[in-house]
Order: sequence, then structure tokens, then C-alpha cells
Amino acid sequence: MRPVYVLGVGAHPWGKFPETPQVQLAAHALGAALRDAGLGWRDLGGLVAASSRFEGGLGWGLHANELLQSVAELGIPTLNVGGGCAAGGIAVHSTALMIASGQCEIAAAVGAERMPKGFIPRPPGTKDDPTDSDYLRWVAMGATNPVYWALEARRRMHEFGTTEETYAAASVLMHRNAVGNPLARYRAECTVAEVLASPVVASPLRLLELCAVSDGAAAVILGTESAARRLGVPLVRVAGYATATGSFGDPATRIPTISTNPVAGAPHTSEVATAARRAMAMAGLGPEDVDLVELADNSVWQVLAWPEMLGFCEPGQADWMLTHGEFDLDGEMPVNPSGGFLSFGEATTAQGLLQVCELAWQLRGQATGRQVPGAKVGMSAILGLGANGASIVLQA
Amino acid sequence: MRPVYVLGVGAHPWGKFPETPQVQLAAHALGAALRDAGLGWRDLGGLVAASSRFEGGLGWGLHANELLQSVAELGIPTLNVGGGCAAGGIAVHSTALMIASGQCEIAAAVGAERMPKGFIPRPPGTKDDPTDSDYLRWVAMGATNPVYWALEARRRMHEFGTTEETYAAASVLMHRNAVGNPLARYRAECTVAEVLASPVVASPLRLLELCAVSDGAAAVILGTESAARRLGVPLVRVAGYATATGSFGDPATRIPTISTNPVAGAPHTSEVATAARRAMAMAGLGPEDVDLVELADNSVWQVLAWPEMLGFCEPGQADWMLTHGEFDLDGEMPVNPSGGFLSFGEATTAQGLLQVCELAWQLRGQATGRQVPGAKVGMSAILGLGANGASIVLQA
Amino acid sequence: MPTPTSIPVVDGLFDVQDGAPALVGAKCTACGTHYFPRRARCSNPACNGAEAAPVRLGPRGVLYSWSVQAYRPPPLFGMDPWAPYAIGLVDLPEGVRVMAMLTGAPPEAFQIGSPMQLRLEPLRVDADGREVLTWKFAPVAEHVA
Amino acid sequence: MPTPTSIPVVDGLFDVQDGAPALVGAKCTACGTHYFPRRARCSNPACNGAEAAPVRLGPRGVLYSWSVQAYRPPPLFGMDPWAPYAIGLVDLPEGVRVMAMLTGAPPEAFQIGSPMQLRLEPLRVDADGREVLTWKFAPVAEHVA
Ligand SMILES: [Zn+2]
Ligand SMILES: [Zn+2]
Repeated sequence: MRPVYVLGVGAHPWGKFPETPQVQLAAHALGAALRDAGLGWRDLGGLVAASSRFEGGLGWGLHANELLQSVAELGIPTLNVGGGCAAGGIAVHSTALMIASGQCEIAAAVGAERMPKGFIPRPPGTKDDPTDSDYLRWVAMGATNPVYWALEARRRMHEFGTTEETYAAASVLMHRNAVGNPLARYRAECTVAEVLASPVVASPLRLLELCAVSDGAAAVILGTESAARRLGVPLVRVAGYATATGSFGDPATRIPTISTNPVAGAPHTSEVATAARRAMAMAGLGPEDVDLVELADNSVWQVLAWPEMLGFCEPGQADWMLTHGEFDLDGEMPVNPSGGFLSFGEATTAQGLLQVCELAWQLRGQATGRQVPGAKVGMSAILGLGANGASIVLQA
Repeated sequence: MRPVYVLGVGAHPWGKFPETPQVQLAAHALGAALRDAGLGWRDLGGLVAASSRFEGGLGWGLHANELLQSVAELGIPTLNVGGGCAAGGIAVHSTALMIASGQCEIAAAVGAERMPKGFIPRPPGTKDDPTDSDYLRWVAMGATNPVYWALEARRRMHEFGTTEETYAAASVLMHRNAVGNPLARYRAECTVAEVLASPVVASPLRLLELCAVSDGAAAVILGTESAARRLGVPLVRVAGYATATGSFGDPATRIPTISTNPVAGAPHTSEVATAARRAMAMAGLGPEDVDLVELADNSVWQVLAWPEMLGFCEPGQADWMLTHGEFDLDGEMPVNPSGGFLSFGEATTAQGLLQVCELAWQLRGQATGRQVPGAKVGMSAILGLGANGASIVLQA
Repeated sequence: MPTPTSIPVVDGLFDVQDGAPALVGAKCTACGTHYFPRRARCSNPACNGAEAAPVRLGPRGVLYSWSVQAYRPPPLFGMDPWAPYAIGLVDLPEGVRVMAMLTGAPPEAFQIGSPMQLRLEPLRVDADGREVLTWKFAPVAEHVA
Repeated sequence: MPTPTSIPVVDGLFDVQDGAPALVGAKCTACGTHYFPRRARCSNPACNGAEAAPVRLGPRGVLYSWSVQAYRPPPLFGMDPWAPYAIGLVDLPEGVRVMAMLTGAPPEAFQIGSPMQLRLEPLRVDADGREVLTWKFAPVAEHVA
């Protein structure tokens, strides 16, 4: 497989944009990425869209097609990929394969989302089906998404003695990082006391410890080394890219299931752990080589648990790392310099692409206001509905 | 890119199966393909699902994930790809890339569908949106899918003098081929008189000249040459695989749009024409090398128009070819030995996979009752909503 | 034509100026390609995403093809009373081929190549007694009868 | 427990035999893995798609974790009257970890590691006056008060 490089990245700011249709958010993000690369629409040899179910895509999840029909009917191959919140990472993976396999020289991945308000609901038009666990979790126990993270967070308090103050400190870090990121929705610093004073949503988790839902869009353009050199863009290589699904025996209780069959020794959140391991192996790198990570902080629990899962520290050590500043921008293992989901709010299909945009800005030294000094290797990790995981490793 | 081979194919019969959930149809088809290859579930290194919007997929189009969670939590990479009725072809393409790129040795594509009854409706939960052409075509003129094909069929009568009898003869051929296919839903022979006596649905097209909606499922397992040799399966190579989208100026009026901007000289149904051209180029073959074609006969119009579009005969020549038996199983260019959509009824995401199954059976000489003598090269061509086209070329 | 006693089936697809109806589409500010209905940008790859501005289309054209729909479409199509009707594709001089209901002749009496003219005609009467208008094309008067 | 005056929130997830409630799951005929709710096949890759047969689960277990939901979920959850309530994960002896509403103690009074017991309790009363039952877990009696 031939090497794959980042040619351009771009994003629409996160927030609520009731006047901007989904396809327009997508066109904005991809347009920005094209300008960043010095390319025009007609230079694209392929387009992969992270497929949303909330809006756009001609009603059938065909977001890449709708975008092309709106802006440039190029005739190029497209792919519309699902994967819940991991779709953006999966889209980058598919795009990298298009380049690596020789199918095209330049291809783009895009994700754009306008989310409904409040707790993420069932898909539009879903029927009440007793064999559908998404129906069961709502009708039988009203289990909202935050409850799933809260159950993990409470268990961690039991196993490792994590305190409510440490969880709050994770939120403080995410919001502090976002101060320097003009794309983030929430850019005000906050204190541990303010986080602890925010209302409990699902104990032990509070409002400022859970990600909101947002609108947003991001795009990544990948290409061959020769394309990168011709365009004169900073050389950032997609050194590793992988996707995975859940393994039998994984103890994680996944949204929207209502049970698990934990097997002793099986990895937790295996879809993400496996994807990350595969991406690192492909890059020929280990956790010690990674200068920053962008991970899916649906809640503060992930800010502590995932660095352990990804091998950046030992199980139970993340609390110490966080409280001693090691997850800070200038720490040993910077976590979510972008500000993460907690500062952006989640725009499902766009989120995995925004992670890769942030990695590219960091490795290029363009992350003004939130730059990790001397960043050379960045890694993303994202989880999606249906036990989908994806991880992308960039190297400068 | 390394060569890709067909290791196994399998399908569930087409029909109406109200008691069989979508995921069970999928498991049936993939199980049959695994047995055909001499493999078990745990041998799969990747799984691609043609993503449906009608049923299953955990409500979010995650059909590959749902299938793995139902039968084998392998942790393998999955991909859920959209593409309307072309999704099955796109899924084979993505699966081939997984093998060709070196990402895995053995991977499967699956499509399974349970369709709602009657005219294909808007997606579940769709809002009335004046910027959505699917809303406009229904609310302003009530244009059903058959009308789109009828408009093409009438125009062909004007341009080439195609007669209603010739259209009826195309239906007769499809039904005759299906007599030998136990997977087909409609397996009774019919006559031109019977077709002409069937009710007009959208003039000039009649009930027996349009495909019904069906439930069905099909799966294809691909792998490396060494895997094929190790398993001892007949060596059928995926010589070409391509997808494409519509080009600017294409004169086809696409479901569900209500206008086109035709440009002189632009190819009709360009997403399919382009995909087919790319697949043939990849295979290093020309139309004269193809021994049979499986094409998406949503109506009898395609049985005449598409062989011309694909280069198997000159524009306007298909009527003569059909009426002189050249599209028959023993003709110069056999069209849809399987019986096609007209004999199966359409199970959207499964259809593109069933085409590839049929190509494999034909090239292996296993298409008992409908075998094209001496078939060595087979080609599929399929069109999907959103201007998606896909084409697969198999070679024995 | 729209009056206080009539409403369009969908806003913004057609209008009437000085008594003359027209479809409302868009025209690319770069290459001049016309679209129906309105859209924000041109999809000609040569235009690299150029903007498209609103423009009136028609009202005359040439019939490219037609069909008669014999079965009643799903309820979103509120035609009342319902009867089999013709749908056609009409080539407008601006280069747009528009799909529309056909009127002004029996359903099976249309001919490819006929000059056609835009008409706004009621699909049904709504609960407030207003005619719900849609766009249709009819053979130009001197060419029928 | 289900009587003519009560109905399950969803059919087939639990039953009562000889006065004793249990969850209804499935057990793999090959490897013995238990599932909740019922399912047709085992997802252990070692079993190559083996069948799973219905089986009763519980009624005792150990609390693995818990949370209190402070905001009212969407309307599909018909709890009436509504008040903040606990949800937990309970490890059953069969190896299944089941999610359930918790009962038998104030919402914030649960403890990880506590022995728990299955109870069928009403979520609401339906339009016909029947209690709509769901499955919950409560601390085992001797461990409270
Ligand atoms: Zn233009
Ligand atoms: Zn088993």
C-alpha cells in the first residue's frame, strides 16, 4: 500500500445553526479543506461522507451524493459510510484506502451534522419493536445516554477511588483547552467549583461533565506523497488508520443495549482499543511515541479511562496524570488539545473528522492558542453506536 | 493492488417473508456463502454491509454490526455503505478494496432487505421539506418510480421505434430465464400476449414490465489468490470493480428529481456507464470479451437501453438483438440469465450482491437450468438512488 | 393564478407577474446553466461551486416525453378528485428539462415534440376552500383541436 | 406479578413461575453463554453461530454499578408519577450483567457489591386500569434497614 498524506483540512465552527442546512455545513467544511490544500472541487478523485441519519443525504444517507449534486457533479466514486459517532473516523479510513490502494490520487472525507435537541432520540420513523434493544432501554427503564457513562464513572470511583473533584478537573481541562480554539462552541474557562455546582444529570455526572449536542462539520483531504509535494503543503502522513468492532466478552455496556456477557480478561470498549492497537501497529509506533491524543470524551469518564485503555498510562493512573497536569497541553500526554466533545458538543458524524483536522493543525504547528509544543505524532480514537471503533495516527 | 478472488457466494430466495427478520435473512445468505467457500464465521477478516433504510441495522443503518452482534462478535473491521439500489455493488467494491489493499485476506459483503409494500415510499420519518425533491415529486405531481422509467420507455419508442411488443418480449425473456432459477420469486413463463394483457401501470409500461418489491438477501465472500487455492474453490477472479456518480449534463431524469440540465453529448445514466467503463478498463477487457451481463432491469426499458449504454450493441440495435434471440442464454450477449429484477422483484440492497452471485455461478458452470454455455467473463451493472452506479467484472 | 382564494402546492416554485405565470429556478452566475427549482450553487464542475441566482423560466417548452399514471400515488399527492393523468418532461428554452403534470388534452393524447405552455391549475380544494395550485403544461392552443 | 390487572411493559422479558419472578434470556447450546433478553444465536465466535435456547435468569445478583437519572427521559418511558430514580447494572450468577431500574432504597442509597433481588413493579397504570410492570432490582431484604 502506498503512503497517504494529509493535503488539506477544514471545518465549520460548532454550535447551533438553525438557518444552515446540513449540506451547506458540509460544503463549507469541504470548501475550507480544499482552500487549505490549494485545490478546487474538480481536483477530487473520490469523496467519502460520514453518513448521518438526522438530516440531509437525500433522506437515504447519501450525503456524499447530495453534496456533489449541490456543488460539483464530478462523476467520481463516492462512499457513504455509517458508524454512528465513529463514522467520521471510518470515513477517513475509507478515504485513506482509496489513496493507498491506488484507486485515486486525491480524495476527501466529510462529515456534517445538525442534531436534534435534547437527549439523542431513536432514529426518525423507528417502530416500537420488542426485539430492538433501543426500544427496550427506553420503554422499560428510560435509560438515557448519560446514564451509560454514569454507570462507568461510578464503577471507576469504586475500583480506583476516582473522586468527583477529579472528574470535575477533567471538565476544567477540556474547557481550558477550548479557550484557544475558535471552532469550539464553549470557550469559557470554568473551575472545579463551577463544574461541581452544575446540575447532576445522571449521578455522579453533572451537566458540565457531559457533552451537549451541536451542529458542526469537518473535512479532510488525503492524497499521495507526490500530490502533497506538488501542492507544497506541510508533509503530514496518515501513518496508521484502522477500524474495529466489539469483541465477544467485552464488559462495556453499550448504548443502546441492556446487558453484557463479560468474559474475564476481555478488553473494555474493545472496538476502540482494537482499532487503536491496529493503527499503532500499522504506523510502527507505540504509545510512548504519541505526542497528543484526540479522544471521544462523551463524558469526563473517558478523559480518565481512555488514556489508560490506549496504553498512555496504567489502569488507575489517569487520575494522578490529570491532577498533576500531565494531560495538559505541555504535559507528558496532552489529551484533547482541541477542547474535545465537552467543549464542542457532539455533532456525531462530524466529530471523528474534526479530531483528524485538529491532529493536522497540531502537527503543522498551526494550533494557535492550544499548540502542543513540538508535536510530531498525533492519534485519534473514537467510538460509535453498534460497537464501531476507529483510530487515525498522523505523523509529521 | 493484489488480485481478488471469489471464495464463496450464497443467497436467500426472493419473495415475501413476513416472519423472517432482516438480520436473519442476512445471516442465512452469509451462512450459505461461508458454506460454499468452506469457511466458518471466525474466518472472516472484514465485513461490508449494503446499508438499508427499511429495516434492521440497529435503526441506524449499521447492518454489518447488527449481524456480527447476532452471530459472531469477531472484532473485525466492518463497513456499512449506502447507495440505494446500488449499495450491493458498492459493497462488493469496498470488500474487494479490503483484499486488494492488503488489509485482510478474507472479507465478505452482504445485503439483505425486507421491503415495504407498494410504491417505494419516502424514508421512514421524513419531514415535508420544500427543498427536498423527493417531497416535491410526490406533493406536486405524484410521480411514482414507474413513471420515471415510463418516460424513458416512451422516448425510446419515439427515437428508435421500439414497439410495445418488443418491450413485452423483454419481459418474456426475463421470466423464461427465471424458470431455471430456484432463487427467483416469479418462475412461470409468460407470453407477449400475457404481458400486453397485464394492466398498464404507467403508460407505456405494464405490470409485467416493471419490477415488484421483494424480500431477499445475498452475500459474496472475497479473498486472496492464496486463500482461494487453499480452499480449493473454483478460481473466479474479480477482474474489475468500480463505482461512479452522475456527471454534469446527464440527460437522465433521476428518481426523485423533477428536472435535468441535459448537455449535448453527455452520457445517459452516466453513473452506471462510467462505473462499467472503469471496471472494464481495470479488467483490461472490452464489451466483446463479456459472455453475460447482469443488469438492473427495474423495467423492460433497461433490458433494451442498457446493453447499448454498456457497449454491447449500437444505440437502437437492442430491439433487433432481443427479437432475434441474441440476449437469450445461447445468444450473442446473454442478458440477465438469473431472470433479473423482473423475475426477482427488487430487494434493494441485496440486488447488487445477487448479481455477483449469479455471475459466479455462471462462470463456475453451476447455473443449472439457466447456464450460459462456456461463460468465462461476466459483468454486473447497477444503478442506485442519488446517482450511484457500480459495476463488477468476474473472470474465470 | 394565485389569488386570495388559491395557494401554491409548495411556496417558491412558480409565480405570476403581469398575469403571466412562470417557474422560478436559478441561473449560474458563471456558466449560465439554468436549474429548477431554485438552488444556491451551480453543479457544473467547471464552475467550482459558483453561485446561482433566482430566475424565471418558461413559460413555453417542447414535450420531450410523457406517461399516464394509472394508479393512485401515495396520499402525499392530494389530487382530488383523482383520475389517471399524464406526467411529462418538457424542454424549456433555457436548457432545463422539467417534469410536470400535463393538462389540456386527454391523458393518452399527448405527442412528443409538441409545443407546450405552462399553466397553474388546482390539484384540490383545501379545508379553507382555497384552490391548491400546481404547475402543469398544456399543448399550445393553436396546436390542439 | 402479572395478573389480569397487570401487564408486562414488553412481552417475553420476564415471567413468574410458582410465584417466583425471573428474567427470560437464552443460553448457548454449545458454549453455555447466557444472554438477556432472548436471542436466536450465540455471538461467541468459537461457537460459529450456534443456537441459543430460552432460559430463566436470576432472580438474585450483585450490584455492579448504579446511577440516578435526574431528568425525565423522552415520552416512550411512561413512568407515572415520575421522580428521579436509580438505574443499575446487576451481575447475575449466570454471567450476564443486566441493566435495570433499582428499587427498595432511596435513589442515592445504593452500594456497589450489594446482593440484589429481582422484583416486578409497576411503572404506571394504563388506560384500562392495569398496572404496567417492569423488572427492577432491590437490595436483598436482610441487607437493608
Ligand atoms: Zn455554472
Ligand atoms: Zn456459544
